[in-house]
Amino acid sequence: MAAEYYRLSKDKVAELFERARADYDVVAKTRDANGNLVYGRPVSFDDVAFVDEQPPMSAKAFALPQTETLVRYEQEGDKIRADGSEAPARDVLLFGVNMCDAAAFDIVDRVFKWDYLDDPYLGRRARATQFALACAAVQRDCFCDRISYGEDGVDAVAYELEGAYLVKVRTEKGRALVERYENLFAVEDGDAERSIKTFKEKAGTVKKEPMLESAKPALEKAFEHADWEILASTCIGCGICTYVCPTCHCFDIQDEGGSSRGRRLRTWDHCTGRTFTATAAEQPRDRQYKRYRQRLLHKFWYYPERFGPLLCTGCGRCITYCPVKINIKELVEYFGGLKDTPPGGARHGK
Amino acid sequence: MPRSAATSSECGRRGTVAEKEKRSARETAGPWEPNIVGFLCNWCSYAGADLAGTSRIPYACNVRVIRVPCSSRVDPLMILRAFREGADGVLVSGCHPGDCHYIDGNYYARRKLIALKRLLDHVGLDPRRFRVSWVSASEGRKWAEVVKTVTRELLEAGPFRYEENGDD
Amino acid sequence: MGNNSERLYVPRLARVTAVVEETPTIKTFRLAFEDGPRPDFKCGQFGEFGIFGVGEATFCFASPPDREYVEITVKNVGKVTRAFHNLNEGDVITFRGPYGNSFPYDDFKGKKLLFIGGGIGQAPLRGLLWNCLENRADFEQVDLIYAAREECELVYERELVEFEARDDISVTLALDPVCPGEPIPGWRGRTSFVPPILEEERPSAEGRVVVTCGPPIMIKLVAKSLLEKLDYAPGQVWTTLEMKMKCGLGKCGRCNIGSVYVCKDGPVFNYEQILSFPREF
Amino acid sequence: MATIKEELQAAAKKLFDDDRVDYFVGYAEDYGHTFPAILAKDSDLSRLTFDRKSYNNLANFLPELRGFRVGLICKQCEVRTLNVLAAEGQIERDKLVVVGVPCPAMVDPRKLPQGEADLAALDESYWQEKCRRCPERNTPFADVFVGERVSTPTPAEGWPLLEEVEAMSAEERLAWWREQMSLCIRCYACRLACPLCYCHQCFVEDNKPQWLDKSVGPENNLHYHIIRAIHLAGRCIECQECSRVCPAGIPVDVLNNVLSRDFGERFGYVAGETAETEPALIQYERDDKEDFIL
Repeated sequence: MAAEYYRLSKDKVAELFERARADYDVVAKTRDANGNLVYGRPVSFDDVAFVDEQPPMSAKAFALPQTETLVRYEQEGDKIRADGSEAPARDVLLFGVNMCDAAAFDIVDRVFKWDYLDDPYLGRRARATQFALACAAVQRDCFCDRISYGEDGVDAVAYELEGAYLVKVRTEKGRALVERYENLFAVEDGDAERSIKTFKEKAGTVKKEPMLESAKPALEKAFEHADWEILASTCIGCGICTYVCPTCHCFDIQDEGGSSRGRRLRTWDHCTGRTFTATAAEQPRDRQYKRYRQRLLHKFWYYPERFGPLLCTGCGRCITYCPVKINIKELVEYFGGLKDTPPGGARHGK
Repeated sequence: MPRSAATSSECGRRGTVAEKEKRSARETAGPWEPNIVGFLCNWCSYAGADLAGTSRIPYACNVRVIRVPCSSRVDPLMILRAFREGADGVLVSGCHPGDCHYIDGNYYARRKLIALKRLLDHVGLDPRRFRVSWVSASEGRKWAEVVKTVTRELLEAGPFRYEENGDD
Repeated sequence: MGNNSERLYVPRLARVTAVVEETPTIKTFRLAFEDGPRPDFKCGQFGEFGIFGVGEATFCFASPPDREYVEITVKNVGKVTRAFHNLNEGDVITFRGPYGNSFPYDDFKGKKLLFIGGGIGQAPLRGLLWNCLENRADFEQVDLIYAAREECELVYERELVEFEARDDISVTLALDPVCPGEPIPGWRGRTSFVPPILEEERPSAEGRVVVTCGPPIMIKLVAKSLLEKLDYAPGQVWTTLEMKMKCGLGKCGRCNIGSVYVCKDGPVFNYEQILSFPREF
Repeated sequence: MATIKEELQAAAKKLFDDDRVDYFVGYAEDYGHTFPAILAKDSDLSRLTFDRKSYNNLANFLPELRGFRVGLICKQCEVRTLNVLAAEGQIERDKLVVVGVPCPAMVDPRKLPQGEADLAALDESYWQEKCRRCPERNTPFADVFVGERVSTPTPAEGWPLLEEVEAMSAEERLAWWREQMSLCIRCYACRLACPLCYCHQCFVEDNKPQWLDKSVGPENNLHYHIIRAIHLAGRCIECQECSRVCPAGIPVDVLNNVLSRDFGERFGYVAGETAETEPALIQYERDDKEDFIL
């Protein structure tokens, strides 16, 4: 559908939030017990942080929760009844989500729709509407200006201008949101795309060459590059980079409970972990650098080769929260032939 | 879980320890009874409990006994797993310091259990839920007393609610 | 597509109707599906078999596709497999599948087939082997080399004796040498690893397809000897790759080698494909 | 601090030129961050640095380099860690070159003001809590000393956050810990950033028996953290890396401080004091004090 443009004055945002809570299960940024910014379900607008700051945890959990029951089973006589989890009861509105989180859903949908339809994930995605808030400035370690995704998969996005937000509606769900609260929005008459362009230039989020997609051909020949070992051996193998990442979707399936009552659940897992691919026969990724290499190549070579887009939206969380500050962008540039000096100077041979 | 060491008549008709599913069903008849897992060292406390039985000393039969070679064989992992599997209280009982069949097993156990006790107290777990006792092979009466006190205190403390975790 | 595709992860239930103890660590389970028709699978495919309260694990179908029952062979190595080994007849297990691709049966027609099985690796070959023997006319020649660590580790021993009695299949049994050169007392077969047997027998690559399955180290050395010493083309050597799997249907991101998902694009591959993968092994 | 970089780079170059080490583990500066780096002979040593964001405990990278000759930059935290690792037989002392560096007190990244800040000038309020309790800023022993000795301000007493939590009632503490544990995502960074968590198979990876459920939730998370603290009883040297790396900002080292304080008061025990200090749980006194055993 053709994009439509509206104006939402800043003082109407609170009212939009309060009214949306009647029709949607509204998710917005708020503060948790330790003062971290998180996507939560604040009850009133005073607790909502309608800001472009990036929460440590992405919005991934609203489509793929960290722990989710797939099957509940119960012994009845000699029969066992097993039933799946219920689809969400209400529509969900992601209110003021970052662009890098909103676009990630569209990228990850492809693997969850590949041949087999993952009903728990897609059930939630079908009922989710994303109302994104564009970043007015580049944050700590972001590099979304080097990744070619734009506003894909975003239903509506608000750009903060003087005194009002310019709201660009891109999908049916986005229009449904605007139509439902028509009186809060005014039709935008000015040249919307130009003001978006100036907004991005001021924010510094205009795409800059070379894009990281161009690293793929060199990455395909860098699997056995000698410097993987020395550059990725500082990786400690924790799960931070994959759990905070909006596009990492790997999970584990486990059972909990007795033989007559319990549940089969799915929970996040991380390829950097020691036992991710360990089998009784062998462990193909026996060294930590091989596990880190898997994560980088899956995002910048394997996934794009299979599904099209990079499995990365450049949000930079995996750099910001990495205990040893390994920088995935620098490593992609080094192994992808876009840079000839390794990050931190570590190198095996000349 | 092996047959409970307590063989007092009062407990006879309840039979052997139920499989963990029946216990998690929790709809045993009558008022709520605390479910206590007891790790008893084979040489002293297990023998003491046996003595209580053969001496026909009546006492509550809420303790499901697990026989271990020595109190230092009890790993904090087992204790926390017992709470996860539905125990309301855990009791570790071994030889008095100095009596250990393995000379200093219970001395090591003491430090380890002190560390666990300090942590469980710190995070706010009801102190009545994790108990340690020294019961020698001749102290059948003391064993019955220990079980009575632990059971009585747990009746006051109430069931240990292990919250179902992380559902969406 | 898998079973009830709208509830991807809700498993079907199957009942164990027979348990055969193959070796002290390996058992074969025969399964009956009471909630509907038996899953329709092809040789080489696998399923996610599980026990409620314990977990799921990946096993290939160890019985030919046309039998009315389904069989799987399980080695006791982990949490789920140990729980399988505690199963008795009448117990209920969970099943999802069939998943993965299968051996290209039609391409094998008219060729000489050389099966090379190692220990529990004989399970994925068994379905195909019986399938070929029951349509023996389709194949010019069928040979089997089956190796195991020691005599008590021989899987499907009764069938091996049956194969040895047939005249339309040649069978070579081999045990790992305990100390090189010394035969094992009372053992009727060879005492050697598989590669030396191949280099001695020198089966010609002409019109032959090799299907091998076993411990990863055996697959690698067998392929190495076939490709480098017996000038087989990589496309003639077929195997099923064993990567850790959890979902079995291309979602959980665990079984991939490069951009290939072993559970979706495999587990059956030929060595031409394997050599094109990134060097993960 | 400018000279310390050049001294470090010179020390590293000398170790490689004299062929005394295969790898040199230090801190590098790039893309706006200071981070641990493993350097080889042909690496570009000009990135080597040492500033107030060099808080990683570099002893954590020794297991991955087992068998190689390693030069290791050590501040006071690393030295006390090496003492514990040596007492537990984990160190190949002849293959290790300890490069001692005086520590300027590290800043807490969570308190860092946004944007560029002159780290050297930041006062005590920005420091990591452990640095206020640091008994000695200069490394007691080293094979190569770099930088001049610094004065050590009188160390602060006690554990402020631990005392704050202990002041609550039992119910409040349980509620507080349950709320903190509801933020835990079980990424295990606290376990993997800890140089003393080096088991090949950790209890969290066991599934025969399955000690810990894989599902994430306050109860399971609390069980994991309690066992982690038990396994560090009398070993933890309070480098506070576990709390620094936690993406949810949970002060997990409070659980370790409970036992550090208790073992200090009860057994007069300080972890990592010397290379001969045995871990606390493999020794005992006949009259170890306890107040709860029936």
